[in-house]
Amino acid sequence: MHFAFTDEQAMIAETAKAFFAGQATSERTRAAMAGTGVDEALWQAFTAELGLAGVAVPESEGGGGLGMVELAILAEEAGRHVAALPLLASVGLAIPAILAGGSAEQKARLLPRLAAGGLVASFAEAAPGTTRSDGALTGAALHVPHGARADLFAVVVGDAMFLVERDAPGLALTPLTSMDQTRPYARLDFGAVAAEPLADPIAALAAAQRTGTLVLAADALGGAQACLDRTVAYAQERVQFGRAIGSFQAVKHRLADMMVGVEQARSAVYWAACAIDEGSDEAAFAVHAAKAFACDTYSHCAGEMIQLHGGIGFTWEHDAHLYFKRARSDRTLLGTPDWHRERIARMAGLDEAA
Amino acid sequence: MHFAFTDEQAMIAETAKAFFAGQATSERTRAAMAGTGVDEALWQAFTAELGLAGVAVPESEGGGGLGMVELAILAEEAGRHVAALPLLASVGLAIPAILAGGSAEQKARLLPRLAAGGLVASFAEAAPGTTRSDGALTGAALHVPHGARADLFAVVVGDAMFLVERDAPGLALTPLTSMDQTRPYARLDFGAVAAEPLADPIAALAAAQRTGTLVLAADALGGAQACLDRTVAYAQERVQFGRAIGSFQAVKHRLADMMVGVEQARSAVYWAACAIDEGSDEAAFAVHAAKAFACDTYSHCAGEMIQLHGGIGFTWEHDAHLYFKRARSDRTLLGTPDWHRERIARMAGLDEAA
Amino acid sequence: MKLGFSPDEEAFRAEAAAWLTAELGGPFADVRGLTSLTDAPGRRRDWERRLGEAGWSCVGWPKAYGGRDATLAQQVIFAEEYARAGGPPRLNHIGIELAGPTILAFGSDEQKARFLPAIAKGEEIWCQGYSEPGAGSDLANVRTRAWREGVDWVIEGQKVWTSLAQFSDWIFVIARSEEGSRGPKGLSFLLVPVDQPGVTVRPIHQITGEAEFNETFFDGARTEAANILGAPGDGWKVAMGLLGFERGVSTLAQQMGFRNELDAVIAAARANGEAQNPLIRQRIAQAEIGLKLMRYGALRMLTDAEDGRLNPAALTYKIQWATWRRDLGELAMDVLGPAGETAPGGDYAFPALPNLFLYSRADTIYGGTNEIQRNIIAERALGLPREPRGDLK
Amino acid sequence: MKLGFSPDEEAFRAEAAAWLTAELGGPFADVRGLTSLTDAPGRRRDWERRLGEAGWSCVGWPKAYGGRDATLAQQVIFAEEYARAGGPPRLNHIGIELAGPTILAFGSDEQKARFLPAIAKGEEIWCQGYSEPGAGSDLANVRTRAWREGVDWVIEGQKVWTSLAQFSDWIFVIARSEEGSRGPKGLSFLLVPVDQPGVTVRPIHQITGEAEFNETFFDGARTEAANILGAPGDGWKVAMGLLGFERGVSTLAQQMGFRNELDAVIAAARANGEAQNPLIRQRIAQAEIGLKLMRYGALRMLTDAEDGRLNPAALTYKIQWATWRRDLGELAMDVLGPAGETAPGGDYAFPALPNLFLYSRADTIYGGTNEIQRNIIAERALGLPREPRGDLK
Repeated sequence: MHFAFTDEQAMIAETAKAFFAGQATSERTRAAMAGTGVDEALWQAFTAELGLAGVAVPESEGGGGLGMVELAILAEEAGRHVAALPLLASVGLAIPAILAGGSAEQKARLLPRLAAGGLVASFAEAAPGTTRSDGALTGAALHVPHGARADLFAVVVGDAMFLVERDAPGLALTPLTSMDQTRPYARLDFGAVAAEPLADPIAALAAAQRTGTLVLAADALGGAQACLDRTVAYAQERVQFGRAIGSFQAVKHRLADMMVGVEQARSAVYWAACAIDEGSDEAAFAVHAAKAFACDTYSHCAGEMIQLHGGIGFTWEHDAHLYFKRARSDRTLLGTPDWHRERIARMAGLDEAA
Repeated sequence: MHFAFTDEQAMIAETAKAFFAGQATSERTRAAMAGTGVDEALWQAFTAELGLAGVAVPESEGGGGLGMVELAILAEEAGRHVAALPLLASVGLAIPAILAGGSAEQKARLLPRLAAGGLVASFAEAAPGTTRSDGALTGAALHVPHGARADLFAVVVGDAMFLVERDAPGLALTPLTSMDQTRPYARLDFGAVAAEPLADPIAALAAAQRTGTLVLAADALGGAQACLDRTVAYAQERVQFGRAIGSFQAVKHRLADMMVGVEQARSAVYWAACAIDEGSDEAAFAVHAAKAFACDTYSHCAGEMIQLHGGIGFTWEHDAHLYFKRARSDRTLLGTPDWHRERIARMAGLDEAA
Repeated sequence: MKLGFSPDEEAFRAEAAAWLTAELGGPFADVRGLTSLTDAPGRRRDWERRLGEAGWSCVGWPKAYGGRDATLAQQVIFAEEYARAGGPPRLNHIGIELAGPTILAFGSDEQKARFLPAIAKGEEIWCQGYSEPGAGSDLANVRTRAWREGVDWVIEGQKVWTSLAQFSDWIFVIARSEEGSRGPKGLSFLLVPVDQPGVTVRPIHQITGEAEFNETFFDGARTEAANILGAPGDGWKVAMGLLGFERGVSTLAQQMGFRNELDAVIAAARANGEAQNPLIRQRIAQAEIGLKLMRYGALRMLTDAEDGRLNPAALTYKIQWATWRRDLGELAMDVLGPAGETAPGGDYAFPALPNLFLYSRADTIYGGTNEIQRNIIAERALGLPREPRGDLK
Repeated sequence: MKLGFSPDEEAFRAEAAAWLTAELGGPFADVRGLTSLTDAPGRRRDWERRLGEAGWSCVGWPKAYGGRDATLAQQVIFAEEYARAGGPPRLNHIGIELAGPTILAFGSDEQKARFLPAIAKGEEIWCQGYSEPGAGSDLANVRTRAWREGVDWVIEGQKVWTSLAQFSDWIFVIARSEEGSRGPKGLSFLLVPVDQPGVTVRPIHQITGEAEFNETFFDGARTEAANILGAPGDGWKVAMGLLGFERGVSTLAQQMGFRNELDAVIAAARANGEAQNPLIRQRIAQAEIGLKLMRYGALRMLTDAEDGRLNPAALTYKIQWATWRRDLGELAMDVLGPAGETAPGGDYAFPALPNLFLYSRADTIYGGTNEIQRNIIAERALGLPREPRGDLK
């Protein structure tokens, strides 16, 4: 029992911190927001140069051979800087799906390119009514994260999962104007599109949901921490009524409450990551807890960030809205906090006989 | 449209304020708490001397001929002093039941004595399984407010309502040690007890629920206001860190939030009272709203009262716990805030087709 | 205590409803049902003039200044009927709710005669110059300067969050008129024409993608010496009086807008099934309750004001509605799910409910943040000690 | 990062479990499963001695002072097994968690040798004399005085909220030892025997009907000159150090108690059908989450402390558990309904869950109110400016 980073993990955290702080600047993120929500240079550096997209892919599959703790570290730092990367879509969802549910051939064909970043994938839950016949999908997926940038889609239809290529005939891709421009949605319409089944869709779906949920929770943790840090810094320098606003007790107490939340979110995220890595019985519970708690904390902290900044926090030019909108996106994707709590209620035995 | 007290109502409010402030002292209330939860001298003064128990009973039935606004005024002031009176049981529940659902003979026989206070009644919801045959009740009622002091019970069994006398053979009355000692519960066990049916049980039940709920909401309003007022006074005089604690911004903001709640509760209670008196379409909605909002506000304010008083607020000798416990009782009786909100959700058309 | 209306009042209602229905069903059908504060400003200016012409602009004001001396009940009725008829947001709401009442309270007879009828007739639109960059909610920290030069006041400085300045004819400005003065002393309350070379209005882009607010720059701006409310140096007193003005009967019209927003949330919840989610049901019920309590709270305050009593509960209204609306925005998004996070067009411009989610974050900030409101409640209504100013020790 | 335990650690677990099961299933079966802090004090004193005898009392302390130099993982395991075996609340928890660590940090070698083994052996029970009537959370406002008289310190004054004083042998007292000193200056940290004519302990009745806390009066109480921690006048520094001590591994045992309370709420909800109420389900899930996050938060802080890092997140623990438990009390009552508002006997003494509802209101007050905790977090962890003291301006 040693609930702290190993030396190697601490080094990865340092590297990630420096990387995102240096490169995921507000200017570059805003430039990416005007397009597909991907800072291509950042993605290139993250994947091809540093090899971080495959951090949790086994070395035998061309990845870094590390685990969920390391992935959570990266997602936390990306979240701290609201980085414009397809981290959730490609690294959090598509890679784990293919890794867990792909055939040996599919893995060999796709994982190295996904890990190297040359291929970007996303994950799409098909809308009700979507069907497959003769190997082709007909229907739609309404909200596909980073869908307009993805080259490949892992599409869930009921209990099955399929790979669909962006260029496949019959696929219509509509970028959607999205509140969170760092992770914009696209709509996919399948008009009898060729779809390649994954070998083990049940395993693929479980891995994608678990890893994607963890990535969102870690993103929320990093975002909430940034909201706290930036608001503390502002409260220390901003003078109102002749005093730094951070000297007003009501402001102090609200910042303290943010920290209470953020520190719990931190425990939650790394507990969940470590529990998955160790194959603990608690892993499923921990992932639900991390998502529910970290996303609630992020929503709260991002709202407080705007409020405690006053008018400036409500302007487009200030970064507060990037966090506020990403907090909403983190919250909505892969199950709201209420949904995850309901899952925990079931695990707590509430449905057993008295 | 004139949403303020008439001169007569203002006079009643002044009278009630002075009456409870002068007589419903902490000492007398605590003496009553050790017994049946009734300050008999206060009840005597309230009923026989001032005739206030029959305030909303028509003059033709021996009452004051006024309405719900006046009753709410009395309940608010009683709540402000956590007065040990069977106001809910006898005035809020039993009298309206008999008034609305009693036969002419029942009304003539009972209302004058109930209004004069010589007869105290309560209201009992029979537990599931309670039955009536050959004019006699068999079963139980588990939590009857001020049951140990009542001479008469209006007992609801399904859609029917019956009058049961305290001295009736077969009635076993067990006083229950109750958290709120100003309104203690008793348990009734009916062993083939003679039960006299009310003429119109549907009307009786509706009137009792509506009036009783309003009385609880008004009690909660008065209690919440007292929690605010007493905590403000304490914050002005109590010095910590060399300053009155009421000068600390976090304390100020929390007291301000209490006031925001109390003022909304005040609007809610008198809106509901006035809507009943005017036969407004909104009356049912307003009563649900008043109960839900005022009881939530009271719970919040009573909790804040203890917290902002610090250690002293947690002692038996300080009155904070009288409010805290009565807030809980107000909240539980006649439907929790959640229950009343669910009723409002139905009224808001949530179950209509899209 | 009485919540219903008398037959005379109902007759007034019929008259108002008939006029409003005729206008908004006829010549002004194009502005009927608008909800944005910034849409169709030209036509909404016409609409202000039409209201003024017919004496329906400021019904509670004295007849002498263009009102119709309406009783409170009549004002309430008019607000209800205005909303029911789909009347658009009032372009001149700052003039009607803030500038007008302040001039009524602090202006000379000449000033009242000069400015009030022009507001009531819809001829002059107003905005407010209070907040400054770096000063935020702290009115005493004003750095905009003003000094006398011949027959004029000259103004130098910058205001921010000047809502609707782009459509306005006049702006009221708090400026430091005594050199070297600090804090609340030495401020003056000036009425300044917007359309002059010394005034520049620059829009501020908000998190919604819109630009409703502005920065307003004063660079040698001028106004006549007479255009000061109160004496030179008394600006703080006037400004504090203004902050104390409740928005009056217009709150009821505002609430009709809130009603529409809540109805839209309910409709969305019914459409996508969230209406059957017990957690959502609780929150919708709480919103229903909050909306009613705003209405009846406003009626209490207005009744007291009509009777000549100042009810300190009025100080709680801003925080109530702002917080209610912010909560509604979150509820709307929770109801809508991911669909709420996308917009139909290519521009970054969201439909009403997602826009509410974003916009309502400003509600708890502008016009006095929730924090300032809590200070005001604690100090003025509860009598708690003032927060010590750091610079006045 | 590692959450599991090694085979060696599991061997330690087996050893601890075997000993605990044998004792609590055998000679100490009568104290097994106790939850009240005040029940069976005599037998719980015996139990402290038994733990000390076998070296299981303060497993993380140095062997030289009666501990067993256990690693963090071993301490965690012992806490888990202690709870699993139904060990009662530690009668000497103030000695073990507060007095002992403070003496370890600030005491001389003589003081360590004199006091620590007696705590570890369960021979001397401690309580704390911090709060005073009128001073509350404000340690700097202490009015209890102490002065030297010959070979003794003499103490005059009054402390309040001295939990367990009725069972204690020693009390540590913050007293003003420099006449005329103000605020945090001139305080001394004294170790005082309770059983002497100059010390009177009087119980305080609480809103639960119980009397766990006390007022303690010092009327010419004496202690030897050597019984001061730190130098005379350094009491503030020592006291602040003490406030900084996290409760350490004992938090995990505390959490096992919370687990039992939450299980009781779940059982009640299943029994009366509230477990199917979606609103209650959400709140139970939130409690489940909060409990786990306390556990893993504690493991993070303890790991950091073992590695020699002070994690400021440790400052958030008090507010977490106190608020969690207060929320659980409200949840319990909402689950129980009116049945929760009645007690089975004639005395005003409630079963565990209603008692939790009442008692937990004290959790957010004693040992530093939630408000004081937020100040501490804001100032020490976030580096925000200190709140100005009124009397030190």
